[in-house]
Amino acid sequence: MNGQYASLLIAIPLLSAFFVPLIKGLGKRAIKSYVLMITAIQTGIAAWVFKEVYSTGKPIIVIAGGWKPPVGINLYIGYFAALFILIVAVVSFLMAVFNFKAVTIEPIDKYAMLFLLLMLGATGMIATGDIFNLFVFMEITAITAYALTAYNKTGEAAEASLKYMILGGIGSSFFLIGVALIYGATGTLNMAQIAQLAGHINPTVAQVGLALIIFGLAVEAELFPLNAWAPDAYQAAPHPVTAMFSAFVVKAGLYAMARVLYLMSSVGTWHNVLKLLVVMATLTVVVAEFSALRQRNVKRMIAYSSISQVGLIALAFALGTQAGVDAGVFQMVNHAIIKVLLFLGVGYVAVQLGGADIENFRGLGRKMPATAFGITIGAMAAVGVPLFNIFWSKLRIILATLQVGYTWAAFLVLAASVVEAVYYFRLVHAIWFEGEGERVGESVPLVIIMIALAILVIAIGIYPNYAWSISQKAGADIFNVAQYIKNVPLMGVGA
Amino acid sequence: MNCIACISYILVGVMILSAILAVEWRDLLAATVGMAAVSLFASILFFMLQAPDVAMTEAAIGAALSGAVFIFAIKRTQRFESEEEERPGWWVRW
Amino acid sequence: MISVYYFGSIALVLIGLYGVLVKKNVLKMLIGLSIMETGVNLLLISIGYIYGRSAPILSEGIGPNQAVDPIPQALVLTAIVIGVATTAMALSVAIILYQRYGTLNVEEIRRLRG
Amino acid sequence: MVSILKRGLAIIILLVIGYWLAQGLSGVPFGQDKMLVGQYYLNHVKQQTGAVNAVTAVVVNYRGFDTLGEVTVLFIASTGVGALLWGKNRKRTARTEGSVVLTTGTRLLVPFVILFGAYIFIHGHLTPGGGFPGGATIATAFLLLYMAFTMYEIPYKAFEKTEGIVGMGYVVVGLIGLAIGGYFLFDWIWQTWGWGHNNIGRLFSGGFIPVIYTIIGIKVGTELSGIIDNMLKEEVKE
Repeated sequence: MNGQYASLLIAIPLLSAFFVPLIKGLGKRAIKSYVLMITAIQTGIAAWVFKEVYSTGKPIIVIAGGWKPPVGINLYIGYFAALFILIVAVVSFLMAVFNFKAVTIEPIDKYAMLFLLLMLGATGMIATGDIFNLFVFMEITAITAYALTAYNKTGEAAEASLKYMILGGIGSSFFLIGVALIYGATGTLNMAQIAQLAGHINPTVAQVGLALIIFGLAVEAELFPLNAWAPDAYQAAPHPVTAMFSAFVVKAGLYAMARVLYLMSSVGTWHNVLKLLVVMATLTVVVAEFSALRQRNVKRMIAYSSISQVGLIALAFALGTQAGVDAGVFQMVNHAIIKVLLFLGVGYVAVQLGGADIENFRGLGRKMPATAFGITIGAMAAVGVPLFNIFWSKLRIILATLQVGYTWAAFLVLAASVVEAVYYFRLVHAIWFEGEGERVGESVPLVIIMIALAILVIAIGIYPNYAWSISQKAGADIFNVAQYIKNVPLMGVGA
Repeated sequence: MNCIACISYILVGVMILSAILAVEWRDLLAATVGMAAVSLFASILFFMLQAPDVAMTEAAIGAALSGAVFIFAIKRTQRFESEEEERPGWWVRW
Repeated sequence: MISVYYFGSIALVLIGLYGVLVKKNVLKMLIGLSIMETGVNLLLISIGYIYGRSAPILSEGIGPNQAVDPIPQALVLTAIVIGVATTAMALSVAIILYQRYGTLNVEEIRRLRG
Repeated sequence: MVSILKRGLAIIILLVIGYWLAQGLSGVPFGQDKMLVGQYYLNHVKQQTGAVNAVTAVVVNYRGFDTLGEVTVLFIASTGVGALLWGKNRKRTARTEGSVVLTTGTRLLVPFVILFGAYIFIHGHLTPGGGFPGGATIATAFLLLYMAFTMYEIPYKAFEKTEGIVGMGYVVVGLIGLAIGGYFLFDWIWQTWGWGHNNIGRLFSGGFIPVIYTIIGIKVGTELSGIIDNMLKEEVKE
């Protein structure tokens, strides 16, 4: 098949989201099944793209409208994008299963549309090869996320959504100013061409533009001064949406940040921006872990833990070395798996027992043993116990940090991990050794999903080489800008 | 300095003034009108910068519709910022 | 010496940012955001402007070398629509907030803590 | 006092940001020719797309992917507003009928306003304007109706369906391009079929630009009027 058919990754979710108003009379179950079907199709296409990219070793360049870049817009589906599009699709599929249990608030048809478009936005952000197109997809993701955060229509949900919106609005304005500066300096919007020209432009303009773009993306990527929205939104959003936020929305922001950062790596003032990012990322880790320590609501606690691990990924990307980027990608994959597992488990408990407060988790081992098992595996993995997957990626990130010479950052991250261990083991203790309870029925499909994810966690933990080799390829895709420029068939306008 | 430049200076000045007023006015309805005025002046500036498409879009969407949507939201909430939260700023007092 | 258009757009961005950071009324913050977006749009268009050239509509008498840059104009068209979409979403959230809390003051709307 | 301090601090921070931005902007001189890709567009727009208005060609044809995303953003906004302000039994609560001038004027003007909107979006490839202002103009017509008559409601169910169908139409046009020309959003009317090549500057030219702009115009019009409708209706307790 022709590589251009990869544009179906964008077309199918759009088409099906636009189709939802026509079938809204069929009832809730029908709409949820429809979403499940579409996400399954998306997973199929994503799997095909993944296989194609990894077997041929060549990226798929989708050229929209037949205009060669930089005249037209292109999608660049390389190793990284293929991997993450697959993760986005699979997570959406799993959460579409979870939708049957977790979402009961009307209007379901609108929820279905927003759900599909959130998937679309993240896919587009990861795949695009044009900096303004990145902005458009970022806005698609962000506006869907605002709507889904407020979807429960409680006061808390609206409050969280408003916080997110205000930060996101400032961020997107700054991003656009950055794009304007870079456009003014280079005369192009295509990422590959910007990378080509980056060495020749005025370093002040490049520095200001890059800093503005990073600032704008930091809202999506939940870095320290701009992540005030994140715990609130995670807590207030519907449970499947929370898992999606943690598994791929934030990843899309991080990836976009890393991509733009490394595109500009030939700019003279690049290292100043890197230093700033290292400080921001380390602060994110530390602040989030200490905030997590005093949470009573388990969903919020895991949200903070998610933010801290995202900070870890950002730290890895900000090192500016090949080893750091590879480790960051590995951590992204592992983090996506365990956060889906954790948020699925916690969300399911919240649905069954009415709330995610820590009280509901006492005696969970007796009430819902399978879910409790899943949460326990996720918690152990998140802490970084050896033989679970996060252990390897955390180790590699810390080693990469030490290599570059940021000893203080490595030390702070390790200290934060100790804090993380404290609250996760408190949770595990509450689950298995406190309280009493009757058996509550557990849904079979969700238990199967949780067990499968737990097996995946342990499998990567025991045998990390395969996942690590994939991550290395994906990391090289981000880090090796010269290869990126070579892969995009620029038609030689101007330069 | 020819006359076109004078016009642009005046327009930018008035635009900034209405932006300040839109942010400072306590009556939200008036502030919305100020915001729409900013959009309108910006749209004239777009026209002077040889962007007629953008000027039309800004006038139709930025000034008219987004102002209307703001007014509907004000109608469903409250019109004034509440008393204790706002004291006159140090550079604009009235 | 900075151009008057650049000055105006930076001023709009800063005034809008001031509104968002300092004001406590939700609608006022949204007005600030909206002004900021207008400022950004003006900045983009002024970057695309070229002295002495006319609008990029290539009808009689206007050749390819007599028109201003069309790309920023296309970008701004997109940005304006995105701006109004964000504003509409934000306002409906503000309406829900008012229904649940009875106020629009962000200092009083603080149930989520931690 | 505290508030004044806070304001002062904010203003100082803002001035720092402003200075920083100005420094960045000083490297991007105003009014100079900085075009690279833009010049390519201007040189080739007539032969390659058949549109006279270069902005329209860039929006719909060269960077059509952005526009697809933009239409999606508006769709999300309308969906999101609908989802957030959802209620089982919602009615309009306006009580004051419009004045005689407003009602008479509205009755007279609405068809013409809609016609004008349609004119704007159909002629997008020739004159300034296009789908977005055209659609907004159409929405203004419905806004007028809402303001003039307290009982007026748009047929929102039909509008929702139209929105969906028209949006699908856009994607389908793109997919036809994928099937015929091998690229998503390929301009098959102009480049494969070659319609209107000797018609540049008149209405029947521009490839699929008029088609797409009609789609966008209808979509924007219905979506914006849907947003207005949702904002104006409130939950009524019987």
